[in-house]
Amino acid sequence: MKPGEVRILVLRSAGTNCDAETASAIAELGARAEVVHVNRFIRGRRSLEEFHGMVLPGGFSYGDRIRSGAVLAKLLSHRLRRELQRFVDEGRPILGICNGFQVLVESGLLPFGEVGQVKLALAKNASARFEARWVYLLKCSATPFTGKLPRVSRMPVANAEGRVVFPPGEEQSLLEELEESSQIVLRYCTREGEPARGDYPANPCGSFADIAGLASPEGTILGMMPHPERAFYRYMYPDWTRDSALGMGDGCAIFEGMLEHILKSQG
Amino acid sequence: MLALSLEEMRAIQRYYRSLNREPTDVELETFAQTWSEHCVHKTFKGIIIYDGEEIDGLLKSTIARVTRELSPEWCFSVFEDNAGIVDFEGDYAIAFKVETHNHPSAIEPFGGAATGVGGVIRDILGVWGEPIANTDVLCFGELDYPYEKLPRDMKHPRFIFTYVVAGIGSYGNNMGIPTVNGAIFFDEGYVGNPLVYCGTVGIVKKSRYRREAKPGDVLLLVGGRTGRDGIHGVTFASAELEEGAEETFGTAVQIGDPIEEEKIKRAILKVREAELGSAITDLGGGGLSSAVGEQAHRFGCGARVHLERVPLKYAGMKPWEIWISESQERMLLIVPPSKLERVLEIFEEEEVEATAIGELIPERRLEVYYGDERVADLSMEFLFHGLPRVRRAASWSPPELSEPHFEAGNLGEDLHRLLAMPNIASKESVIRTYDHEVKAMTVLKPLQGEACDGPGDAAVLKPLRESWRGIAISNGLNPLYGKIDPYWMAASAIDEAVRNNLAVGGRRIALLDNFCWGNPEKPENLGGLVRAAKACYDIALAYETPFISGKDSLYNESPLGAVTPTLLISALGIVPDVRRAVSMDFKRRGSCIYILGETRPELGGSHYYKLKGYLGRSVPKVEPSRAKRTFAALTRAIDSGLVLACHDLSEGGLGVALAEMCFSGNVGARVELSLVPAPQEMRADFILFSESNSRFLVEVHPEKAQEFEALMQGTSFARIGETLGRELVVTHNGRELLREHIAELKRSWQSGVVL
Amino acid sequence: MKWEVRVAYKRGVQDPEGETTLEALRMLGFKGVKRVSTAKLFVIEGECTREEVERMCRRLLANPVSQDYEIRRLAP
Amino acid sequence: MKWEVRVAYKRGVQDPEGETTLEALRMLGFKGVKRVSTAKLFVIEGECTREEVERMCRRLLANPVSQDYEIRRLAP
Ligand SMILES: Nc1ncnc2c1ncn2[C@@H]1O[C@H](COP(=O)(O)OP(=O)(O)O)[C@@H](O)[C@H]1O
Ligand SMILES: [Mg+2]
Repeated sequence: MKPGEVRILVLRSAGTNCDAETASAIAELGARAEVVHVNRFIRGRRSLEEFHGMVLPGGFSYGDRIRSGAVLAKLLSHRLRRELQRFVDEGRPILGICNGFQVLVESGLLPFGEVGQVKLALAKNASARFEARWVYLLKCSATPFTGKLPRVSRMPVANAEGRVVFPPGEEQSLLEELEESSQIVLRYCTREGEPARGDYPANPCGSFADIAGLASPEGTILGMMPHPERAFYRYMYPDWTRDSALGMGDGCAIFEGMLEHILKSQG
Repeated sequence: MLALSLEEMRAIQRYYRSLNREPTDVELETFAQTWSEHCVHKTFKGIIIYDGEEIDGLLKSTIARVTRELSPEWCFSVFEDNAGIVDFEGDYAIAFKVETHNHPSAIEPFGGAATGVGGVIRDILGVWGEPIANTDVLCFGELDYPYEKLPRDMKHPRFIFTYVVAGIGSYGNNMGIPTVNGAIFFDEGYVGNPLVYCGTVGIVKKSRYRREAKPGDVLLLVGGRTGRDGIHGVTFASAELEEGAEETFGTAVQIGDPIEEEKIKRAILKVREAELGSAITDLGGGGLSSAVGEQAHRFGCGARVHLERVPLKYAGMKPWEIWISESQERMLLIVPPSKLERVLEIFEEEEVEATAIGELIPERRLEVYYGDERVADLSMEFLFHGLPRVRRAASWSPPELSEPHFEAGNLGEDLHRLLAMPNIASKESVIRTYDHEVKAMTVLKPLQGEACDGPGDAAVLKPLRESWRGIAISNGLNPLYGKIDPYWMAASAIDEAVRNNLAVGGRRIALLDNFCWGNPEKPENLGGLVRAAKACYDIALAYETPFISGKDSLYNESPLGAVTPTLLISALGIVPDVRRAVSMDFKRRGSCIYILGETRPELGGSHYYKLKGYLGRSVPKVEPSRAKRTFAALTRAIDSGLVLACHDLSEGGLGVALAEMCFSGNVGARVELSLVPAPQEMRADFILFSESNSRFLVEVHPEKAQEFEALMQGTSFARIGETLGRELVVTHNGRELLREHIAELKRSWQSGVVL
Repeated sequence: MKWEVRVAYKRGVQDPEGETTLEALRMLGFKGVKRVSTAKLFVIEGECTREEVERMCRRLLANPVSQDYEIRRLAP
Repeated sequence: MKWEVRVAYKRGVQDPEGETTLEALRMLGFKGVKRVSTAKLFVIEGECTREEVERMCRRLLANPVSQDYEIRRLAP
């Protein structure tokens, strides 16, 4: 298979708003990205079968009303359950960015890849605010998405509900379980790569255990609060004027990893 | 309830006498809307007698005249559409519009600000533009204003500030449009009259820009449903506590639904790409009544509308209510009948309601039906040309002011206190609640520097994937100078907007003006307005920066009096290659620091005087010929890659600008004040804090110093110091006046405004 | 003392969250639902009189122009 | 029928909005306030039984990990 034959779905709904730049990041890498409204699938006009991978981009699906990502997630798990479970079970990669991460959590796809089984929450940021800022990320395990990502990378977050919450009372056991299966992929850290330890604003959302990104046990589903498509080129960085190297940014690696994984698994 | 003057009433009376019938309620409301200050800018288009001089149309003879006289070939559409449009690259053009939403924001700050953003975004959609960035400039009373002094039912500046910011963030963030530039200004004059300026920039494809409707074309109302929103909102504010009035009055306040507008945007862009529409406009003030009338007028025809077809939020609305409702998130598309079906499909796909409510007709009449009943039948001619022109007197005399006398104090302490003054202090706590990089186009962000927290002069966007060409967006606002002389306030605002733009590498600058003033029927208010407009003409013409759009909001009065007269100038420049854009943070140690421009003892209205409790009278002036030489030289230096950092000098002057460059770059500096070019002998503290216009600080690599100086020949400039260490040190004739650690300066600056 | 303050948009003022919730419930198959509206609750504990809670509402928690508020005492 | 659903963060899950409101109230001079917590209310009207409302909560209105819900009948 050639890179140009890889077809990635960028799924949108009312209120999705990072679809264009996300699709464009994928297209820059030579794959085919198509932005399709979820209604097309619900009405049976299109099928998830057509795609090798899926990205749930950022935005405010359905206005983030009730809870961020909740409405789209429930719609997916109610109306597209089988199709979606098959997509997952066949190991086709799914990347959820920001609102997409929220959708993955609210649909049960994260952390265990089971549609309908909600095991986590992304709650209001500890600051009670929308937080638009660049963060440092520590890579804690390698998944298909993060193979090429440096140990410490930079990307921006922009969300109001990005605080990862574990079930009260079960925090430690679940954390151990996820760590053991290498599902904790990205953690907020300092510039030097030290864990943020909950400190604001290094951990801008107040996420439990500094979690910024989580994967399914197989590593084929990744949800992350930071926006790789906004760190795709160096000129997108807030301080690029301080050095002259203008090339690819850290976010590029996430999409590259996803495409390479597809190419490899499709033979 | 109808805001018509006696003379206007008489003109209407004559019209109906000639028809030999009584007006209907729908017709009267149509006049009230179409002839309102908001819709026709009576003051700006009327006749003004200013100190014996007769001004026949202030807009035409000042602001629009700049553009007419310059007539740049790169202006695609000016003063005609809902937004000004200038060429960008190839088929692409950029649209820019700034509006105010002051009164609604004073009453319901969250909803008022949110719908302000929503409204100006629709102005861009209304020129077939794709919105790509927002700006917001906000003016509030001081946050520590005593509660006891507030009139009953007036909201505290802190309440308004908090919820206005939330409203702006909410609308922009939800729609996925980055808020990239803005300003916040605090002054007592805004306690009763907060100002909320919302701006949107969009991309237009010239080949897809359609304005060619003709009789037979269908009027398609798209978007949210129509309710009583915004109907006679003014009456409502005083009736809030009436029992059982909720259905009627609760509706004057609007919250806005950005998701609905996002869907409308998608559908409209699809219609644009498929070239299915023949015209488009937004529904703003006056609702359907102004939108339908203005479109028919524009295409030299008439219109027939069936109000019973308009989808309503609830039953029981009267025809005139439907006709003038200002419900948000609605647009009017005009579509040839042959394309209607495909357009309807597109809207259905995006889950947006779209309803054909009438059509354009060849007769120049406005016919409105409700079922079988004809509820209005008006001659377009009279509706658009029957309005008697207003004639107003204006006068202005300089306020009695004097220059203060005081001794300089501890300049280090003064610098710290200046940095913490709310108008100068960091606005980071606000900026971080706005998504400023969604769309991944924001190349120079509002916060810059080593720790990404320095105050940028202008935002730079890279709107096209396939091109390095960019745009720079900046603003200028100097209400304090207006208390001395509105002429120099306007001149300074233009200078500030322009120099902010140039500082990052912008050029070929287009301007927008937004006036917020008190009642223009008071001659002294109008006199100030005339002076400001005259400065707009003089300075913009000299700078060769045409106005492409603007707006005025008059009658900003509250129980505490008139608003501080305020002119916002917004600037849109071109950056030929965004990789050459310049940020304001010092980049390295051992660089040369240059000051460009002349420093004069003009501290009237400065923040240094304000800090000391004075206003003064020596307001900063603008010398266009001198300034233009500086501007041109700076642009050459940026293009030659000689400029490591550049920052404009504004509130707090040299001292504040230096401190900001230092702590943003995490590099100290040492500067000698006697080297600063000044036409006359000045006190050290005045050199340090004067707010003279047209000045910049520039960082240059020592190896490039000679080349830089060669480029600057013929301008006023000087090398005043170098970057080093972690302290800011200022000397005067060798004597040390100030030595402050940059981290502490930053702390003061970051303490001033907390959301 | 413990007070409960309930803040909701006045009738006639848009409640987009209520509308979306209604739509979402119907999409999930709850066809019987006819109307959804939303409100916010604040539970306030401390030494404060009803008058003070009133003032909190007017100064911060609600905007009397667009929102109604209701104060209820939960515990002495 | 008319139901009221109250959704709040579980005990042990931080309620940032409550905390910010507390701070803001104290800044405004209400020194007596000791604690503020927040919740969201949905008022649901239509043909639906308590079981259905329960299902709405589990399916959509509340996140089982971070939030609790309470259902109250307002009108028959
Ligand atoms: N004070 C002003 N200065 C400059 N341009 C103005 C001013 N008032 C109106 N205009 C221009 O006239 C055109 C029509 O304005 P207006 O009717 O206010 O537009 P809108 O429908 O968006 O409110 C626009 O291009 C606007 O920029
Ligand atoms: Mg308009």
